[in-house]
Amino acid sequence: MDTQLITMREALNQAMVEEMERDSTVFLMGEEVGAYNGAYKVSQGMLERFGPLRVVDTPISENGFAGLAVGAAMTGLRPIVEFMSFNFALVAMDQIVSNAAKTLYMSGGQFPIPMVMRGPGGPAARVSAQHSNSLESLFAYFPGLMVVMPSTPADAKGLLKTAIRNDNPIVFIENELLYGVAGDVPKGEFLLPIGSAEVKREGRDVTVVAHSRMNHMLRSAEAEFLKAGIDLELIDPRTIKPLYIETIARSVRKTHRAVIVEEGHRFAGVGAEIADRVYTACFDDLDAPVVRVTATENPLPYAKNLEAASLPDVAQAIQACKAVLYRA
Amino acid sequence: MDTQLITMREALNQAMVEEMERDSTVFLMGEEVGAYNGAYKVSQGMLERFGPLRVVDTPISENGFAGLAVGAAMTGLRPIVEFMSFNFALVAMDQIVSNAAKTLYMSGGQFPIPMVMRGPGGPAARVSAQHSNSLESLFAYFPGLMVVMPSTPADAKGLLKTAIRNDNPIVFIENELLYGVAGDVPKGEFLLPIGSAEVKREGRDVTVVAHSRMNHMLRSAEAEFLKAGIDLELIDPRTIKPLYIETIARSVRKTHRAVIVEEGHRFAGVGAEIADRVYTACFDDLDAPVVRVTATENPLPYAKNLEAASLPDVAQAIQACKAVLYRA
Amino acid sequence: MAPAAALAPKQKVRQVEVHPVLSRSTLTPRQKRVVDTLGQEKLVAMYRQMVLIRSFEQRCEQMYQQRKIAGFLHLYMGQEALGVGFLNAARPDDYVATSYRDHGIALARGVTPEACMAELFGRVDGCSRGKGGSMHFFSREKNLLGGHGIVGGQIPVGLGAAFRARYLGTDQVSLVLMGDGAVAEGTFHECLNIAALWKLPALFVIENNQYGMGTAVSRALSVRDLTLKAPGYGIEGVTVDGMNLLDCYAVMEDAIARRRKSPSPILIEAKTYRFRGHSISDPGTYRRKDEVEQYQRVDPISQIKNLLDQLGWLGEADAKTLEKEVRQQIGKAAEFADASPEPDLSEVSQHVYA
Amino acid sequence: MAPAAALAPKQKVRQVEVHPVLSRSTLTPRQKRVVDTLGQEKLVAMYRQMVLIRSFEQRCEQMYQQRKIAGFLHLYMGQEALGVGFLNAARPDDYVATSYRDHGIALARGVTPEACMAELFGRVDGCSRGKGGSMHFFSREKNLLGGHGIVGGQIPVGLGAAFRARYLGTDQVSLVLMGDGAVAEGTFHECLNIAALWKLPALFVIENNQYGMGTAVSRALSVRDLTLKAPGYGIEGVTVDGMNLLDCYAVMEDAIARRRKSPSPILIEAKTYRFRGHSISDPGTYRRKDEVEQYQRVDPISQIKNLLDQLGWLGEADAKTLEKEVRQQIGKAAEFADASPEPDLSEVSQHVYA
Ligand SMILES: Cc1ncc(C[n+]2csc(CCOP(=O)(O)OP(=O)(O)O)c2C)c(N)n1
Ligand SMILES: Cc1ncc(C[n+]2csc(CCOP(=O)(O)OP(=O)(O)O)c2C)c(N)n1
Ligand SMILES: [Mg+2]
Ligand SMILES: [Mg+2]
Repeated sequence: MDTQLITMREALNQAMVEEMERDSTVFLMGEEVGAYNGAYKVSQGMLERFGPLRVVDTPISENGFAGLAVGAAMTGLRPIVEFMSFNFALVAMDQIVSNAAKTLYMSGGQFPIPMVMRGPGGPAARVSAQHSNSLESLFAYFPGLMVVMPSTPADAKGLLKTAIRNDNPIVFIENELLYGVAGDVPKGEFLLPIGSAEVKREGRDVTVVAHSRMNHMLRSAEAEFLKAGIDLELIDPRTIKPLYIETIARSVRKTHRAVIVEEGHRFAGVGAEIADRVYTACFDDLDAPVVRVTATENPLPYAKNLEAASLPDVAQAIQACKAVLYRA
Repeated sequence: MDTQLITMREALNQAMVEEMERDSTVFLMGEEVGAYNGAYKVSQGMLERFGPLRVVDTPISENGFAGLAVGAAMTGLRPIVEFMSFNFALVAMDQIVSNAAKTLYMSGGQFPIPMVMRGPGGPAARVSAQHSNSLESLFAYFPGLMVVMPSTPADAKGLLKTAIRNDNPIVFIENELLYGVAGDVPKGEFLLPIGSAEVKREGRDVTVVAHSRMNHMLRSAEAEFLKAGIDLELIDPRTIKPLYIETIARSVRKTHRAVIVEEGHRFAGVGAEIADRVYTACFDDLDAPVVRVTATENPLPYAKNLEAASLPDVAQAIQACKAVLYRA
Repeated sequence: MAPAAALAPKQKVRQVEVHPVLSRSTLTPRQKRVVDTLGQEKLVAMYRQMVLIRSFEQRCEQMYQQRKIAGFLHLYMGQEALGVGFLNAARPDDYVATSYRDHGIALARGVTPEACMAELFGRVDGCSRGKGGSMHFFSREKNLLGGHGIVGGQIPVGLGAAFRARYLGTDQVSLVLMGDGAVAEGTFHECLNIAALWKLPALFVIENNQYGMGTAVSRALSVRDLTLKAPGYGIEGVTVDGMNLLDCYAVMEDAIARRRKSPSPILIEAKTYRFRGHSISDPGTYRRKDEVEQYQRVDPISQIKNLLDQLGWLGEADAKTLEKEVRQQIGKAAEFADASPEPDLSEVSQHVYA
Repeated sequence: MAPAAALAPKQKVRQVEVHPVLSRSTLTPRQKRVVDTLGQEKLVAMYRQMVLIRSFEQRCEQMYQQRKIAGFLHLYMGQEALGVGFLNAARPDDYVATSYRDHGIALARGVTPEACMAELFGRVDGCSRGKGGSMHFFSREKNLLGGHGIVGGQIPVGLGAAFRARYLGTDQVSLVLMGDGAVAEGTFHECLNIAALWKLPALFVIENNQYGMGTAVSRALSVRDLTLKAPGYGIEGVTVDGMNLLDCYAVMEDAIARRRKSPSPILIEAKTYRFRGHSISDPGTYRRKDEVEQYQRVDPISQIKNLLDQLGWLGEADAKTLEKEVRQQIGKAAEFADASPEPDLSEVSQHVYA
């Protein structure tokens, strides 16, 4: 397939542009998405291309415009809502949960909500407690929502295009620190199914499951793992919900060991669900309890040393692998 | 200890009344808590007793008054915020997460938030999708919050009194269907530590962990379990966060089997966290994978038969026990 | 401690709004115009709708006692003129979103009593296949966007339909109904600002029935005249007698007509009253008997009944017949609902995802 | 498809607000009164505060380039008159809550430049022990309730402090500052209603610097005069020239004085302008150079500087000395911050729970 080397930012932009070219009912709405070209420039050039009716700058009223998008979706449009960051989706939580997630069901199937909510999630760099939430487990908890979190430009394009064509409300969580990361991305039409995990690196020793920036971080740390004598098999669920556990289970049946790395908090995080499913699917195959590497149990502090101490890193992942390998 | 036979509703009322008598900075605020004596009559008689300044009827502005309470707590008061139901806390999610949970940390320890947010959570009877959320896992996810969920009148009184004296923001989730349930409750001063699970029934065969209404349901089904030949050990975590895992682990080391029953959804629910901790603490003691009994993965439907099919019941719990006992 | 001084004004016996009773001899020019434009057939049809709603709600009360209906049940008695007057001024292809107090709105919108009653019984022929219940009536065919249980939650949804009209360049409008209590929610503010800023054809209707549950408006909102909020958004605000069918129709008819030509929002406050408690489980003891009676004296239905009689458009006898017909219709609806099966158990997992 | 017609008005070269420049000869009676009541010492002190804020922010820009400061950094240049004027009219025991654009507010409130700079450096001697950063300045000692990163999130918190005053029967007031963009959030509406309903001593201040990030107010709010919202809550609304120290002080002084006697909220819109981009990473290209220049001509600091000169209260030479002193003070603050240690690693898990 004909590919191009572009950043995650460009891949996301391409996905939106292609889908808006393809379907005139698709529009983008959010704070600063238009004239400003996006707080993180993901919507670069889109206002110019599609005009102010399809690339809509909103006031700072998240609950209002998220719900507006639900109503637009109920009446035949296909909104893409950009949250400048998902931290601000907390203000819109009610419309996302009470309406976006439940309307199809409450209406007995009459009103699908073809709607994508996207934007950066997770900690960025030194932006402190209120701007560093990882909220994927919250959204994934609610039946009716799907949660997608790509870690490569190609996955980002393929999954976002699919998400925009999907008839369900989809929470599409990007990562600010990955926007600038480049990778080979197929040109033009390229769709990835929602609910397909991918083995990003094959290995024999231990199955490591990580999504979004954590997967990128571990992918880039291959050498360190080898140096530590660990031949890891790295899996990216890519979509948190639906979670395709089979890819993970197959790997664990091979390695007999599993480590889950996530940037969010531990309590009832995505990793807790993955661990539960791994144990259930591979109870007799596991040679060691699953080890979870997560953020520490505190709001993210600003101080450089405290922030670093709060977030999972490669060293901790390697430690965890050693632990399940009983080498620690 | 001198006890009285009262309902959960009365126990909660007593806890609030006693603490408000004890400390004039404690006040109750919420929709219909005053003149109406509470939508579920939990605050019966309190307006008359304490006056409109300490029992405050609010407009329907959850994010506004939840945040108001945070500000009041920062400046020396000890608010009790009643959410008419926790479904409406979704509208206040931002103030709960961004401010109540994080302010102490963000301020470097300068501003504790002694605040209790209470009200009924979980499905009631036929109130459909938007009024039946179990949100404990969402709140428990965030460091800074504590989550308490009593299943008996005595626990309700002892834990609510402690919560009101505690200097942290505490999410205290009651259950509408338990308000009328009566039990023996110590008179007067009675405090239960936050973070102490309790074995509600001792047994040899299998450890069953359940909170809130699910614990009550199973407690009342002892006969059915015995009839099924199951001698269950029933544990109520009582506080979801902090979660006192030792009580559960000790039991699992004895029974070698664990079943977790919760009324909420499965994905990253509280049970996922409990399971993860049980596996980690008791990996070599478990004779079978932990089985989770949860609500089905759909918004709660109104139709009687569909609602029943969506929620966990005794039969499913017994099935789960048989499964971990390899009797199924 | 400071003295326990009340924060909000105490709930005293409320000044009852003045609702002049309709009578042929005292019709205002506007009311005359409405009578003429509607004509006998349409006006009687609208009267029939009001009677239908009233009888439907009465039947709901019985059915609830008989446990055929469960959960929350919020009745519409007293507010019929509002639902019928406003919705009849709209076109079938316009959109409507409302709160959980949605029976009257759905019926006025043309959803059949059969589908409504079946929904309340939790049966598969219900307007939401029995999955929504009383608070969540939906109808794609009638452009009814629900039926929302979260106070203020329907406002952004209704706004979305107005956005769609603007986006596609149609002349449709969106009726966004809410209770007085919803005015205190942030969504009210966010949506009025967006609608005004983008000139969206959203008609925001406050069904001011004087109470949000047990709380009188004066204890929930800092202004008595809710249209005072309109200038804060630079939009038009109108107050209307919600007990008066003709006025409700006139106001909405005019408001919509102007917006078909050039879209923009409007805030309409309709002063009305609910004759029952907040929900079936609420005795409504916070309202004095004489207050309720004063409003019953301006019952929206008897007002029109009298007028029709005075106009010679519907005499005593015909009125009786009409009521009888409606009662029968409701009876049939209840039978239909009873006969309708529960949804198949497989539906538990259907409609979670499209 | 409909033509891609703009929804909101296009962002054209904005009508610059008229900000008459202060001059001794043209002082209004109100300004005269302020000058007299403040007197030389206090007025010079307030001028010094403004200069301190300006120099502090300039140093921040350098420190950010040198990577001593990281994360988001929102500067206060241009808005000094507002912070200094308003806060000096309040008592130390009053409460203040603001947004992430909080450096100027903290300094005007008396938080030391040392504590502020140390916070920005992420050091343990910072006003939030280095845990909050630029957006989250807190001070229990100064009754500064933050420093909030969620737009509109500080409004309920500030309201809570006003509630406390009412609850305890004290005569304290609460200053609740927000940007123009925050006016579109639901919290604004919910809190103004509650404050008005309960007569809470909350002074809601809109720092209208004409933009929310890259969005001109005209593209975010449907009315140009934001005090138009006050009548919708039945409260007082006042507009003030936010580039003018004397007017800001006068308005707040009067507003507070009246509320100490009988509590009630007020909505104050201060028209101001930020001289820099939204945050350090924003070039601010959405604003035309001449627009920025027009506001620089009414720089709040030079206005007072000139006035003090005309009054003979601070001549050229003294002014130079003052500026030099301030620069030294800031230098010391930076050295202090540099010398302050990072928080001990054990602090990661401290202050999560009390
Ligand atoms: C966000 C939210 N808060 C609280 C409730 C509980 N509740 C249901 S109806 C109601 C009163 C609403 O009154 P109003 O808006 O006047 O509508 P009415 O019932 O009078 O038609 C309340 C508080 C809710 N459903 N949603
Ligand atoms: C709820 C929420 N939405 C969006 C943002 C991102 N954001 C940060 S500042 C800002 C603009 C705010 O403008 P304004 O209120 O005028 O304050 P100013 O920056 O001009 O002082 C936005 C959109 C946020 N922090 N919180
Ligand atoms: Mg009402
Ligand atoms: Mg601004």
